[in-house]
Amino acid sequence: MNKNPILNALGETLKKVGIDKKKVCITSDIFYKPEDIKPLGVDFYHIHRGRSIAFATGLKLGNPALKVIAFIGDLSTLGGNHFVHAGRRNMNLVTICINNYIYPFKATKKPVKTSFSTYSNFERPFNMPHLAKSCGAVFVARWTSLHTKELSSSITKALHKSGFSAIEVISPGGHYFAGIPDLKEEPDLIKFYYKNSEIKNGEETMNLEIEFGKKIIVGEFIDRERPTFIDLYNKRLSKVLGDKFEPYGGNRD
Amino acid sequence: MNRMEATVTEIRFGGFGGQGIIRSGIIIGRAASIYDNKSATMNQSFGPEARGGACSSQLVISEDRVLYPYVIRTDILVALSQEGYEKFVHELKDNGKLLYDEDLVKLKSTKRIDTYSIPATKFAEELGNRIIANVVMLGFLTSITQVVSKEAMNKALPESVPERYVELNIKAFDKGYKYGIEQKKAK
Amino acid sequence: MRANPRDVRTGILYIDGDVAAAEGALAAGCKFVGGYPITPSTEAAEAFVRRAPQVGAMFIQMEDELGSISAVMGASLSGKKSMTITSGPGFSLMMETIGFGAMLEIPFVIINIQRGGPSTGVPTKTGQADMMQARWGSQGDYEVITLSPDSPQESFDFTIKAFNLAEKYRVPVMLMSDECVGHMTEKVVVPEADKIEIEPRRLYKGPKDKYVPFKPDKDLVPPMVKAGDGYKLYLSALTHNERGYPTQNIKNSSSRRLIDKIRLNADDIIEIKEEGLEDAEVVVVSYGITSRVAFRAIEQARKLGIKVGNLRLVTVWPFPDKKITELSKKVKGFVVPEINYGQVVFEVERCVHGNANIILVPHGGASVHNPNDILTAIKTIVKDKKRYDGILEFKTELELRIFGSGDNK
Amino acid sequence: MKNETHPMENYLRMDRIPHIWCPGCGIGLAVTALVSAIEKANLDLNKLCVVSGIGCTGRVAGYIKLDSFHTTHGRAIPFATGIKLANPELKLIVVSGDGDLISIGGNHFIHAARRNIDMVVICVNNFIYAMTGGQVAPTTPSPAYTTTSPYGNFEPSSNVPQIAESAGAVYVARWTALHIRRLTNSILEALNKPGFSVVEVISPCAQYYSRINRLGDGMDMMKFYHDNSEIKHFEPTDNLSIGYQKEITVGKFVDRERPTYTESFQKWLKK
Repeated sequence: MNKNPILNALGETLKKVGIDKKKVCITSDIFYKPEDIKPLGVDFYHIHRGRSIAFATGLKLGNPALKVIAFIGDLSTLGGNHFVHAGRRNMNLVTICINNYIYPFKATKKPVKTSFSTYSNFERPFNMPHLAKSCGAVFVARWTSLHTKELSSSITKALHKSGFSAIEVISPGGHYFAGIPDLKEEPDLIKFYYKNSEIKNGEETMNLEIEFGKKIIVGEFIDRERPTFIDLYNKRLSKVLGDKFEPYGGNRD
Repeated sequence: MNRMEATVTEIRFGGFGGQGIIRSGIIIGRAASIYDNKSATMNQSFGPEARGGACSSQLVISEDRVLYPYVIRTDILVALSQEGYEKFVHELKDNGKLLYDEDLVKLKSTKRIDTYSIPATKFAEELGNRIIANVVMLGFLTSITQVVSKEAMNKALPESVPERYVELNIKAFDKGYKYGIEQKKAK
Repeated sequence: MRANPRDVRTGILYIDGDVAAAEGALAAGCKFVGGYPITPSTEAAEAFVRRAPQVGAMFIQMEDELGSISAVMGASLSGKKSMTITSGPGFSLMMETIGFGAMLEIPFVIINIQRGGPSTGVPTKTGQADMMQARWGSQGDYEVITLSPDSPQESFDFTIKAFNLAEKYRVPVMLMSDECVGHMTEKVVVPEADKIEIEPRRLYKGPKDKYVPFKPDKDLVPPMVKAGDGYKLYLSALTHNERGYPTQNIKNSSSRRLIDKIRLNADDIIEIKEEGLEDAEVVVVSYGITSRVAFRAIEQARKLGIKVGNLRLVTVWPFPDKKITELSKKVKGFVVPEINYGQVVFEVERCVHGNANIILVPHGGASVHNPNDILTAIKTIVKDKKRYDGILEFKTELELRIFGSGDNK
Repeated sequence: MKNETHPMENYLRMDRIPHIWCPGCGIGLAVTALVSAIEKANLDLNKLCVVSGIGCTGRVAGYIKLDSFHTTHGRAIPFATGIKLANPELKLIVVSGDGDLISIGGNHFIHAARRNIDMVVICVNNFIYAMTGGQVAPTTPSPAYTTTSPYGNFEPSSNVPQIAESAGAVYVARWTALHIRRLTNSILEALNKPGFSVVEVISPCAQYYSRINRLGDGMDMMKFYHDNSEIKHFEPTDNLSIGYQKEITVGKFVDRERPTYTESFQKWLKK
């Protein structure tokens, strides 16, 4: 049992998913400790901030036989562009966006403070599922980190899909916080989000904005088919070059 | 700055984008360096200046290794546009050779330099495609200046153009070459 | 190991330096390029992408330079020889990831076709002012290898060499070319594949459960494994120990080894081309296109009876400290021409230890030196009886014309 | 004739004319529309800034006689953000190309839209990187040829209005370089609207995109726009992707209200 609920869900998934664990690689711009990662039995790459998806793109193109899961924690700052373009290309990756953005909720009574925004946060967060859908993701879901079973099931689906999948996980990291009167402990906060969520599978992504005082809508929203980058590459090049072209498969040895 | 190599020929091509100005430099450079066993360094204009409007390329041919890669005082200027002529004629050496398309360039002065004219674009049109005017000019250049051998050009030309245009290009080259011989005799 | 005939376009080609670098990469077995358009390097990417599908290589034009170099990191760890192609502004954007690559000892090559700067600068004209940035542009302490070609032929040869060094030492290797070489078209001889020596990936061969990711071999370089081979890798660019696990104990980390694997192997890595150094009274130290222009001045000086030695830095980093120090004890002085206002010349000064005079022949970029300027600098060294402190900066003919003689002599 | 002046002389740096754009290029038309809109908007010219990135369209800032900034590649929007936040009185106009705004600048684009920073972004989309000689762009439709897609582009292309809408822009429109009057109106509306507005201008690139793909010159492209563009106001942005030589849907797609960054900031400050 992993202490981190998301890694825990991922561990459960990998046990049952029916994919060779050897071929699974995790890239992440969030730091996870070796002892948390080792039990998963997969390759793990801790990438500098914001470049997890770009790195994962290289890993996947370097060896298309790999199943690459890209954790991103910093979509809200550095890596947004790679997300948008990997979605457009339909790069065959599973991205798990850890949303630790800090929202003001009614229950907290006072606005939330972070070290950067001393006057509390007035910026609006992304509607990540909507952005993911707009840029072309084939599978889009959102859960809080306490929706272990649902999250695990979504990751399973994503791993079996071919194309760009985006799963948003609402999981505020406690140590980023300062000055929330009612919610001092991290688990409390996660529970708070869990309680304030509502499952609406298939909801229009446009309506998934996380707003002050409203429930967070979670669920699976998009599940569609689009040819992946490598599919399109092979199709186009075979068409133009004919027999001269050997479909790209990387080193499958 | 003066070029210190004695055995160097510097060539400048001036014209418009789309006239094959850069390709001309490549063909002669290839002929000289691969088949005539000399050294030839080709440079071209880049950036906004290389688009749509004016276009130029420069070629330094030497018996030894070309050390300074740009032209300093040109021996030969090939002008396929009025602008190409006006912009570069000043860098021609005394008694340098100016080769130009007589329908596209109007000379302002012939002092100091040797001039050779050819209706290259007209010839190209007669052969069926004005796009090969530069190759007519290359034939003319080869016979007038002998900076490369005809044999080398005969080998380099087919390698430098799409296969289906090889025959047309050879015709164009020969046309220019012959015209050059006639002009030389006439002089 | 020899090159794969499928990858090598054997023959005598007439191509520019950018294309030659792309051909060199293909010949070296490069199978992945992540790139982004930037003048004057784009021709290299264009040449690579045309050939890529026929040799089983992948080219992806990423959304920016941050993306392209990050993808290169991933592809290299997947087992593909990988590179990116860029110029000044893109090179600056890549810096963070170059440090990442150095830290995780990822073999990869960067082709930097330098242009005039700073910032957007003169995109279509030449410069050599990224040399210091190439060395330590990313944060922290690390070593890299750079090579500087002076012609399309060398662009081809040195790109192969760059890949070989990258694989051998698991280090970022940069081909510090420039616009002049990149856009210059010349004859390039591409040999038969079996004449091209290729360094294979340094793969770990021991038992799977005994693999320790950063445990070095005798030459201080650790062997690698590929992603997805079942080694349960844990790689982090945090300061890490042999296992790859984060540590704050610098003594147990790889930090020192990142430096040592280059410095202690410097004799094997450094390549210089020297000529006429035995009895030289003046030595011209140069690299890249400048060394070619400088050679014209050297020839001329010799005709005047001056004993000039020629020292070409093929690898600028690591720098040939020992060689320069040794020479400094014998010669009157050094002339260092470079297309910037003084970068590598400070390295020369460091190694000369005040033993000889040094004249910098600077150049603001957008063109190459006038050989006459270098010749004048050579003559000045010979004439001078006095020993100067520091570096004497030479005013070129052009600068004199524009700014007057000033207080420099 | 001597006394005749160029009608746009007050707005252009006439000393820098002729401009560098090739014959048949549509960027000049976008500039004309922008200048007309500025003229109609009747704004204080001293409070207007034009910011451009790198590329052909990046040169726009260099020709407009306002406070104008030619910045680094992809960074026009964050640069403009800085100006706006330092002095909220100023009106910011960002004019740049598809490569600059959507590819390398994509992150800034979506974040500025998310924050709803008050600025007008004019994205001139010519489907290609023209300044560097014709490389594939995220907007290049499949299977168009470019120098880095020599076998035809196989990547799906970006749908600029959709990205803008999903990231949070309050005003999104698209016109071709042919719809000069409507384009002018859209820019005018955007200038008068607080918040992040995006106006996409589909523009011919006669020198690279058209030449590589054999689509004729600028006039041929204009004719193509004439025959193949359809005005559909408030069309859902999902339907706005542009296929190769396929119909182009133009119009005003989004016009909504959201508090701008500065407004939200002020509100929080008061709290």
